[in-house]
Amino acid sequence: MKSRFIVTPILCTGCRTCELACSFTHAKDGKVGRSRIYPLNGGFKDLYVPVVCLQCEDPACVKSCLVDAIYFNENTGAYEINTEICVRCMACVAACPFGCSLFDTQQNLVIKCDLCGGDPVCAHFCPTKALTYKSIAV
Amino acid sequence: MKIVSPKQLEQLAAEYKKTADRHKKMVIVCCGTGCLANGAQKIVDAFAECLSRRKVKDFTVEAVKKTGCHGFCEQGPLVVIEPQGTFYTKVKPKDIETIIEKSIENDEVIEKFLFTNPKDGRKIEKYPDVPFFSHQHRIALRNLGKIAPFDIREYIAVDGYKALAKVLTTMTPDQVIDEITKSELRGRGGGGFSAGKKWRTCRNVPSDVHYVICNGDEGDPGAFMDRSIMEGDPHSVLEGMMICAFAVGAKQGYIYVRDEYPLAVIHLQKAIADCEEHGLLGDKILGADFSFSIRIARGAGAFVCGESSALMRSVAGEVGEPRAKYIHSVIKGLYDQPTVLNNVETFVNVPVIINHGADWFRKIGVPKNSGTKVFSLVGKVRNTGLIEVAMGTTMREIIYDIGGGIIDGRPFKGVQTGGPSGGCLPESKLDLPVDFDSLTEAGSMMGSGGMIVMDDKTCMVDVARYFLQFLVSESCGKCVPCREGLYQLHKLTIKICEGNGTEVDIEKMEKLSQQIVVGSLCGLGKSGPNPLLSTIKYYRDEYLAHIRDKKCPAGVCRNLITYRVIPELCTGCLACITACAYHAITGQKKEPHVINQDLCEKCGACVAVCKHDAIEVS
Amino acid sequence: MVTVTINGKLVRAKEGEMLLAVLRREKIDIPALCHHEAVEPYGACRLCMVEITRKEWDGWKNMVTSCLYPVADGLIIQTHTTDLIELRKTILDLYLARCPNTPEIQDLAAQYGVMQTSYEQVADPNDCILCGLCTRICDRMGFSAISAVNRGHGREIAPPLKNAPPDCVGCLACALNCPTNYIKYTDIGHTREIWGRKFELLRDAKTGQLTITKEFAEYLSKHRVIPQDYFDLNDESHRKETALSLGKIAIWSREVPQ
Amino acid sequence: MTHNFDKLPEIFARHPQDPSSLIMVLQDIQREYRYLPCEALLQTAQVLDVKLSKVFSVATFYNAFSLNPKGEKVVRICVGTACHIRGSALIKEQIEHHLGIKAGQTTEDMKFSIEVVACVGACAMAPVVIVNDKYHGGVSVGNATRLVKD
Repeated sequence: MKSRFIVTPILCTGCRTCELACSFTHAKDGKVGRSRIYPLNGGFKDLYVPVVCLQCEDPACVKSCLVDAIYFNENTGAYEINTEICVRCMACVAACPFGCSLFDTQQNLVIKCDLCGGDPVCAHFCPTKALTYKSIAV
Repeated sequence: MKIVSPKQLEQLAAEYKKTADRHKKMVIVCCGTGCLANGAQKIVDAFAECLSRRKVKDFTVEAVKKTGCHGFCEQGPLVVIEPQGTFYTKVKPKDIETIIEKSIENDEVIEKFLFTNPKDGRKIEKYPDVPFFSHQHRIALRNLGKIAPFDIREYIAVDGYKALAKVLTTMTPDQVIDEITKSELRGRGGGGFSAGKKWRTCRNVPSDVHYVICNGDEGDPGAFMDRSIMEGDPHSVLEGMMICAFAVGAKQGYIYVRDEYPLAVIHLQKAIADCEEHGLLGDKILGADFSFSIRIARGAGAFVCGESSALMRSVAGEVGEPRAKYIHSVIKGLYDQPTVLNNVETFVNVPVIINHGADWFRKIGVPKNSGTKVFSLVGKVRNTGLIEVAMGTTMREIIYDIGGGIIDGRPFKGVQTGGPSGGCLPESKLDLPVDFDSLTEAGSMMGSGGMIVMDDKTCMVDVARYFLQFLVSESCGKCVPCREGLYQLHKLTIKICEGNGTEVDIEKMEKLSQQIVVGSLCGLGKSGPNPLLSTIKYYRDEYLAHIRDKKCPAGVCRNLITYRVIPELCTGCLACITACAYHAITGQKKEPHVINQDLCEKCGACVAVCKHDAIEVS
Repeated sequence: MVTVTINGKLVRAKEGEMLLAVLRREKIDIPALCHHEAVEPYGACRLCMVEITRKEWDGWKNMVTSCLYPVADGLIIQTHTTDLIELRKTILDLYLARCPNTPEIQDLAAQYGVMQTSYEQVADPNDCILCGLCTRICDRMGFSAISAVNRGHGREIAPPLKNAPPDCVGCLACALNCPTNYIKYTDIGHTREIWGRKFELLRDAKTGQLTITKEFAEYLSKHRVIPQDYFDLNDESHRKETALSLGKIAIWSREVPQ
Repeated sequence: MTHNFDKLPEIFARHPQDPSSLIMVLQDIQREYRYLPCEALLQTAQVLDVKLSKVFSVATFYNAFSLNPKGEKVVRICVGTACHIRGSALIKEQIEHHLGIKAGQTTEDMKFSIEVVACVGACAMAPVVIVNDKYHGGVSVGNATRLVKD
C-alpha cells in the first residue's frame, strides 16, 4: 500500500486553492508564485489539471543532481531537497519533464513538493475533491 | 643475482669484506654535492688519468673510491688516503700527480694539503684527529664517507641488510615495534614523536593496505643532512623502510625527495634497482613471506609539503595543501590508508637499533631523548658542515669544539635552530643541552636539525623578516591566519627594518602571532611566528634600536645605515669602484675614494670587496 | 547518539557528525565562510573555531574548527569565550585588510566590533576571500573547471591557463554559492557569460527563471542518462504541453486503479 | 615560441598513466623544455586523465614549474638561511643589476633567467649560485658577475 495523489481532472475548476494552501504552508506568506503545485490548462476551455510532483520511481531530478541533494524520505514517500546541500545549479529544474522542481527567486532556493510530511495540505483544501491523497494498492 | 636466504646474504657479506680488504691502499674522494661543486669529479678523473700513465705498485684505479658526503663540505674536495687515514683538504686536480708520487708510492704526508686547525694554526694529519670529526658520535652518518653509495656490495660488506635478515628470520612484527618503542627513538623530522608508537598505531588499524613513506623533503633552509644521507648511504634508508614495512605490514613504500636534490634521486634509483636485482625488494624478500616495493616520488619545490598531509597529497600528484588532522595520517594517510611517515634520519637509525639492541641505543643521549642527532652547522662558524652528536650535547660544544668558533673571531650573537619553525637562541642559552624538549622549552625547536650560527653582523630583525618572507612565499594559502597573518607580520617587520616602526607595532606583532599560532590549520602556520617571537623575546633591544634610535646595530637594514670611506685606511685600490653597481663611488688610483650618498643604494658590495676595512658602516 | 555539553547545556547528537552541524541545529550563531553542506569540510576560514575540553583532560583545552571536528561523547564545548572572540576579531580584521570593500565581510566584522582593519590594506583589493567554495563545488559536481592557482598570499581562483575553461558547462554553481558574490556572470538573451566563456541558454530567460545551458543539458543527458528531450524545451508553452500530456499518462495510467 | 612536441609521448611512457604521476610528468616536461608549454599541459591533462584545471593548479603551486620560457642559462640563487646570513641578498642584487632583470625574469635575448631558490642543501658552501645545474659555492661580490658572463 502506498499513498498517492489522485487527480480527477473533470472536477478541477482551476480555482488555485491548492496553490494558496501550498504557499501558506511552505512560505508562510501566501504568494501564489511560490507554490509547489500549479493548475495547468489542459488545452480545452475549463479543463484544468493540478500538476504536482509525482514522486517518480526513477526520478530525473535525483539523477540530474550532481551533489546528491535530493533524497528519498522513507517516512513520507517523498523526494525532498536538502537545501543545505543544494548548490542551486538548476539541473533538476530543467530535468523534470513535468516542471515540478521549481526555483523560488525570493528565497533563492530550489523547491519541490515534499508531501507536507506525509499529509499534503493542498489535498485537504481542494473544494471539489479533484485532488485527493489516498492509500492505494500499487 | 637474487639472494634467496639470510644465509646467502651472510656468505656474500663475508666475501665482499674480503674484496674490500684486498686494496691495502685506498684513496677516498668525497663526492657529496659540496665536494662535487668544488670539483671532486675532476679529482677522480685526474686520478684515473694519472694512473693510466703511471704504474703504481699494488694500486689501481679501482682503489679510488667515490663516497658520499663526509660532512666537512667547506674544506672540499676532500681526499683521504687509507689505510693511514691521511686527510687532505681543498685538493686540486693538478695536485694529484704529487699525491700519487708522495703519499701513495712513498707513504709520505704532504704538509700543505693537511687541514689547519683554525684554533691554533696547527696542521692535523689524521682524519679522526680533526676536531670537527673527533667530537662527533656518528650513527646515522655511520657509512657516509666510508662506502661508495652506488655499490650495493659495499653496503653489504659493512653488515648492510643484516638487520633486515635478523628481523625476517628471528622476529615478529610486534617484537620489532617493541624494540623500536623500547629504544625511545623519536622522529628526527622535527616533531619528535615516538617512532615506535607511530608504527604501533599504524599496525593496529585494520586495513588491507598500509603504506610507508620516507620524508626526504628537507624544506628547512639551512639543513642538508637528509640530502647527504640519501646521496651517501641510500641503502640504509631503504633498509630502515623495509624493517618498518615488515613491522606495520606494508607492501608499498614511497620516498618523497625534494626537487632540489637530483643526485639523491639518482642514487636512490640505483639503490632500488640493485635491491630489486638482488631480491631485497619485490616478492618473497630473502625467501621470507614478505613483499615490499619502493617508489620514488619527487617533490616540486614546496616547503609546506614537509607537512604530513600535504606531503601525502603531493605523493598522489596533487597540490600540496594540508588538511586538518583531527584524524591522524597514521590512521588515514596516503589514499586514505594507514600510513607511517618518517624522516630519512629516523629510518637510518632503525637498522642500527635492530642490530645493536634498544638498550645499547638508549645509553646514547639523555633520558627520553635517546640516540644522536645530525645537525648542519652553518652560518658564521669556522668549520661548517654536517655533524652528528649525542643528544644532550650543549650548543657551546657544538659551536666551539666542533665548529671551531665564529669566523674571524667575532662575537657570537645567536644560533637559529629548527628552520622557519624554530627560533633564535642567544648567548645565555649556549649551555643548553640540545634535545627535543629543552629546545622547545627555550622557544625554539629541534626541527630537522639546521643550526645557523650568527655573529654581531647579523641583524635579528632582518632575520625575522627573512623567515617571514620565506613563510609568506611558502604558505599554501589555504587558511586565513597563515595566509593573511604571516603576510601582515612580514609587512610589519619591513616597516621596522625601514625605520618606520613604532613600539605599538611590536605589541601588535606579538598579539597577531599568538592568534596565528592558535588559529592556523597546519604546522607551518602554527609554528610560523616562532622566529619572530623568539627574536622579540631575546633581542628586544635590537628592535627598540630600530624603532627609537632609527639605527640598525648590525649594519644590515639599509634605510638605517650609511657607508663612509675612512680616508686614512683607503689605499685607493679601485676595488670598491669596480664593485659598486650604482656608480656611487668616485676616486682616483692611490687616492682615497668617496661615496656619493645620493647614489648609494647601500648594498654593501664595497664593504665586501674592501681588503683594508676602509669602509665603515654606521 | 552521544551527549555533549554546549555552553553549559546538554545536547544530544549523532556520533561522528560534525560539531558545526550540531551548533547550527542548536541555533548557536557561529560564523563560517568556507562551509557548505554539499562539499567536504575544509577548515580554511577558521571562524568556526570553538574551544573543546573533556572532564578527563584536567582543564586542558583545545581550539578546533567545528566544521571539521566529529562530535564524541562527553565533549564540553564553549563557543564564545574571550579568546575565541579575540581570534574571530583578528581573523575578520585580516579579512578586512584583504577585502575592505566587501559588504558581507564588513557586516560580519561589524558584528564583532571591527569597523576597519588595523593592518595594512593590500594593494589591489577584490571581493574574493579564497574560501575555495567555488572550486570545491565545481569539483563535487564533477566538472573541475576552475581551480585555485598560485599559492600563499598570491593565491587566486582562475580557470586553467586563465582562458575560457574547457570543462565549464555554465551551471553557475560557483557564482551562486560564492559568499561574497565575487564571481561575475551575465545572462543576456539566450547567452550566458561566465569565466570569459559564452554559453547558449536552452530556454528563454524572459518567460521563466528555469535556465540551464545547452552544455549542461548535454552533460546531464550523457552522464546521468536523462533523455535529451527532457531538456529540448525551448519555450514555456511547449514545456507545459509536455508536462500536461506526460502528467496525464503518469497520473491516470499508473496511479489510479480502475 | 614554437616547439617540437615529439618528445611528449616518450615522457608520458616513462610514468604510469594515472593522476599520481602528474608532478613527475610535469617535471620531465619542465626539464625538457625548461618551462611548461601550454600544449604540453593540455596533452598531460588528456593522457593522465586529470582535469586541466588541476594540472594548471599544480603547475602554479610548485616552485619548480614555470609557465614562462626560460633563458639558455638559468641562474638560480640560493637564498636559504645559511646563504642569507652570508650575504646572498647582495649577490642577488649584483647579478640582477648586471643582467638588468629581476629574479623570476628572463633577459630579452633569452640568454639568462634569474631564479631564487630556498635552499639547495649546500649550506656549507654558502652563498651558493647554480648556473644550469652547476653548483658554485662561496660566491662573492668579486666573482658573482663572472658566473653570468656569456
